[in-house]
Amino acid sequence: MTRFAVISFPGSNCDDDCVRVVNEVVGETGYKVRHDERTLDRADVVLLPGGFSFGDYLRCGAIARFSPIMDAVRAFAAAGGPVLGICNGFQILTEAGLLPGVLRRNVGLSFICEDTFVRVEGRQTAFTNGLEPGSVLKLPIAHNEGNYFADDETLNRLEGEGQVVFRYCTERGETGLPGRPAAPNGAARDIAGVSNVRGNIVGLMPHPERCCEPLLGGVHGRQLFDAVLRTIAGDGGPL
Amino acid sequence: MKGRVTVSLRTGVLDVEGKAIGKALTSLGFGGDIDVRVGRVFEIELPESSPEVALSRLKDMAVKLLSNPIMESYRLELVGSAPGAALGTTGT
Amino acid sequence: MKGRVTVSLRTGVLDVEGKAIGKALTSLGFGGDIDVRVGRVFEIELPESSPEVALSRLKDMAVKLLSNPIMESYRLELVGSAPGAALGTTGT
Amino acid sequence: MKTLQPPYTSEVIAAHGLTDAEYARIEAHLGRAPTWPELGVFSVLWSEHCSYKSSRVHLGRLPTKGPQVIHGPGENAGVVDAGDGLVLVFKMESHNHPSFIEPRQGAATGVGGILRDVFTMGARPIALADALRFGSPDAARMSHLVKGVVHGIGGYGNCVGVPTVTGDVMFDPEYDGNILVNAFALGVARKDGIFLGRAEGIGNPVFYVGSKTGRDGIHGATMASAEFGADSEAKRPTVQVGDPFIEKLLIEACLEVMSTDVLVGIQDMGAAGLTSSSCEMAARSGSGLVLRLDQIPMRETGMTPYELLLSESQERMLMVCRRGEESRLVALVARWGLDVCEVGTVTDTGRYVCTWHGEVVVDVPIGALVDDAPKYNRPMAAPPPMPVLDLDALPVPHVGAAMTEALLSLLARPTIASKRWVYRQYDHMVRTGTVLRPGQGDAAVVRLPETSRGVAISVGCNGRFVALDARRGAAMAVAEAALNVVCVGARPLAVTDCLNFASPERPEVMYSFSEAIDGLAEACLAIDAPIVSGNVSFYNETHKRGILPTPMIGLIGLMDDASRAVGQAFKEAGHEVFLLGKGDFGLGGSEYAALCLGALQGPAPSLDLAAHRLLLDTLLTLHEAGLITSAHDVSEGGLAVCLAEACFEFGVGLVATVPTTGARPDVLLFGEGPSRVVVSTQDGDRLIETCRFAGLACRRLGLTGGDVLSMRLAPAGHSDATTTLFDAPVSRLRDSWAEGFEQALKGARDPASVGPTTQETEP
Ligand SMILES: Nc1ncnc2c1ncn2[C@@H]1O[C@H](COP(=O)(O)OP(=O)(O)O)[C@@H](O)[C@H]1O
Ligand SMILES: [Mg+2]
Repeated sequence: MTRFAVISFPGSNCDDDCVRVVNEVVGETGYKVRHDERTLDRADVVLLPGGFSFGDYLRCGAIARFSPIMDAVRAFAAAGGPVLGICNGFQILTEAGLLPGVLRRNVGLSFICEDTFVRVEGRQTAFTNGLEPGSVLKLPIAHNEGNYFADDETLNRLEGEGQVVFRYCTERGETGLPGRPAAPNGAARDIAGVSNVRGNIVGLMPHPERCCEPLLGGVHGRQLFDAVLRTIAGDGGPL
Repeated sequence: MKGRVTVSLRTGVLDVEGKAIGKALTSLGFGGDIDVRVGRVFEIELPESSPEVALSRLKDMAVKLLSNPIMESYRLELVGSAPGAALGTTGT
Repeated sequence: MKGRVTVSLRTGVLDVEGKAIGKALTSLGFGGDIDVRVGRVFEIELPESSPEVALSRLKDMAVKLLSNPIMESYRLELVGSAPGAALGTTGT
Repeated sequence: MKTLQPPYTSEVIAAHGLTDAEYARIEAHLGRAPTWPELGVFSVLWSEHCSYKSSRVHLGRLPTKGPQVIHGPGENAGVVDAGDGLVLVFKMESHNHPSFIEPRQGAATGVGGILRDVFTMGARPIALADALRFGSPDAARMSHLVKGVVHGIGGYGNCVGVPTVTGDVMFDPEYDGNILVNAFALGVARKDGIFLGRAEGIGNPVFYVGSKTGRDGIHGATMASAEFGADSEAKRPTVQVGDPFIEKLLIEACLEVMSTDVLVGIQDMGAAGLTSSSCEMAARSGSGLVLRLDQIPMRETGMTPYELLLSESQERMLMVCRRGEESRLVALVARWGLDVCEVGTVTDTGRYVCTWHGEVVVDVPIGALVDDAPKYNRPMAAPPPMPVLDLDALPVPHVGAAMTEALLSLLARPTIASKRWVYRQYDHMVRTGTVLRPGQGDAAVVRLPETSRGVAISVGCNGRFVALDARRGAAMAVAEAALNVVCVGARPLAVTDCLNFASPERPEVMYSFSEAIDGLAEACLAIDAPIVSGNVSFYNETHKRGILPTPMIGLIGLMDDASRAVGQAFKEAGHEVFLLGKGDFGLGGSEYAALCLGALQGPAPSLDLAAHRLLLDTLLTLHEAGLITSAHDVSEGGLAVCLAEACFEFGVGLVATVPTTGARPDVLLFGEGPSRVVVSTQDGDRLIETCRFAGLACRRLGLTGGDVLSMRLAPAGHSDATTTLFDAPVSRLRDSWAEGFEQALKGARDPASVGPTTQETEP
């Protein structure tokens, strides 16, 4: 059984969802690891879930990055372990410097909860291993700060290195339609998710765990979980 | 010229953000029980005019839009010139 | 003593909120095309010490927690004493 | 607030919301004048909000019993059996006045409060809903209020991580001076894991858990019971601020503590804060309490006993711990980084005693505070009859283009338009249990955790019908909520209410309140769904102008298989569409009349509860047989709007033919009334058969398909020519509906451009 450690900050509110999906839908072992612990308890995969880690009244994730468990996450990632930050988890990874850029407030200045379409981009990462480049996934978002930002130099480098993992797009996979940005939150170059250079750390704003069952209106999120299982099994991928 | 409006919570109003930041600073080793109050600053380009006119314009903005009198008070300053009592006023 | 950290967006970074407020001011009749930049101020109670020590403490807080250099810069002041260059520093 | 000594002036007494007679009763109870903190304690516990002094004589007529009921009204929230050893805990509450003063914090703390009512019973909150009533969008401050309220609800629920899965928003100028913000929360617990607000076990320690106490909302409870007037400005500094992050910690900490055996009882500090929570706990157990006020964690310096007792600081709980388990409790709570400290002891004196650094500052019999609170049978008088709509004075839009225009205007009305702008700001998917999201079905459906079953939720009430006929209108609110729940395929289980009315001191208001109670009772009995929790909010008026009486309903239902939940939209081409039921309908109280006349005129349509029950039962039978592919009840905007809404989600059109009944086309299309549903099916014959067998009226309207919605009158007499009432691309209708809400907030819609002026445009 592949062990998924789900990091639980006091204000995480998608930690239970991630654990449940891993255990009941994906059929592997999911368990919570509290923010104040120091070891990951034999994790194969680390998930940083959505929520409001420490209330996030300051920048999202700014306080969470100092949690004791983050040292263990850092070490795990440095050893090549697959780490996925979802929504708040993505914000924490950028604040922690494990991923480039930062997530700013949505351009419309309001929270957005809705389905979006994202296109699989870039190189294969631990969580997109085996996914068809250019394929379109329907994944829901729910955030107030998902507006990906980095300076142009960084953005160019990310694109050059294939570190842009997901881009918001239309249902048919289009981006950059004139006058109609695909990103609902103003994200630079429609970026919905990025990875580190090595490809074992991925962060994205949409919530794959919310769409792994037909009952909840979609199953595309399941693909990220299946991808990392392939990665763990040594079936291609960046590890 | 430039004006600055600083809006902060009135004393007594719970500052959830300040409280969270104070706690975080403590856990980062900056000492125990750190009192933090958080406010917002608006830096606004104003048309050239006398300080009095500029300040009254700024005050108008603070009252009508930038602050919520139920919970917040504001402080006005003209930037560039030395800030302080002479060119600033406060209100609720 | 008290310190003040003002965090604002770096020049060149689009200030969406400032834009929205500028628009709102325009619609309230304050004139067209008003440039507004929004920042946050943290007023922090500090243990008594020399201004140098206090400022370096404040800087530490600003760098570690209160600002994110990718998009923000900060300004430090000690309150009560006359603010300004002598006792304040800025950074990113 | 200064500490005053008796004797108190009439102004001081009045400022506490007490009449001179009530004050005299206090002195009689005590045998002396109350101390200053005692006066504060009486003022909040005897306020309308806490004591239900004007409503108690009527509330007893509500049906509250049933085999499914585990705890009815009287506890923090109602508890009903959901089978499989699970119970559902739910309640609705108002935060109208605070939201009018500070919309964002007012609405946010409303959500916080209703969540605490639910998890204080040991239940994990799984869903929120919000029922909102606003004035005309272009009334003063209104768009600010709408934005603030929605922002506040979203900001709180999103952070706490409880999905806001449905709601209801209506606009009417009668709410201009007094908006309604009613929040509903639903939680789930194990049947043996329910906790009650009891202070039992002499000598057991009382603990305070959560945020520190500040001067927030002092007099909030009395404020909520006082009407607005010129001095409401002066009441402003009492705004409470919510901290959803702390609430999230409280939920986790409390549920963790409740999974052990250290607790005897637990209660949140809601309105009237520490005072009401502690007194209610002791009153329910017939015990007494000693509280050491100086031990309370304080946020500010110089706080007085009076302030500590009356503060409405948010995110605080009171726990009675089993003696000997103190250190376990403290350790469990401290792990979540929350303040926890012992502040008192349970006694057997029947008295409420508070000390301040060893000195007794409050010593009153708890019975006097709670059970002997004033109870009034206030005078009632039927209001003068409402004006009756004169159809002849209302120009009929010509069929065709003008009728399309009328429909477009109606679809753009913020009451009818898409509420996406609202629910997009709410995380409605967190907890991975939302099966039918806002906008998808007539009711929301969430998965009952750890089962494959579903819970359906519907909230609402059309205050116009209540204003026209309180009894009928209130019954219609229950009937519609039940129908919504049945439309998605669930069986109604139980009801919560939030009764929003104007001043009970006006006889016509009290009369409508009493009538509404009877209407609720009749309807709940007819559908076998008892009322298990609720809330009364009086004094919803400004300068003597009352709101539309609005007994808001929150109804939950259960379904065996959540994956069979049915939405409101036509799924694909080729399904047959039927209108089920033949409820009464007309333009009285309709949105169309509001659009054209801007004034409320009657009569309200009549409601036949037996016929309604038949509709519900038959619809459930059809669901069980798998015959329904979509179901949407006919409500605001009438049949035309109902059909249009069913076309939107999947962009599937319909050509509908309605019989020529002689009714005016505008009545036919836009008339409103209960007990009608539009369904689609893949097996029309079996549907007809089932309805015929049940004795339910069932009329075939047409076949789904195409990208146009069109309604025609069936040929009259011998002619075979149909008359087209209107004919419009679904996309055009949808644009108007999709943008209406935001347009209304922006004020971009020119009021002069809507309404029956379209008459002139017809050739
Ligand atoms: N305040 C709200 N919060 C969340 N969802 C809402 C709110 N108001 C309306 N909705 C959603 O919008 C949809 C349409 O609402 P409404 O116009 O009242 O529907 P109907 O026409 O079925 O009565 C519903 O699914 C409802 O859940
Ligand atoms: Mg409805």
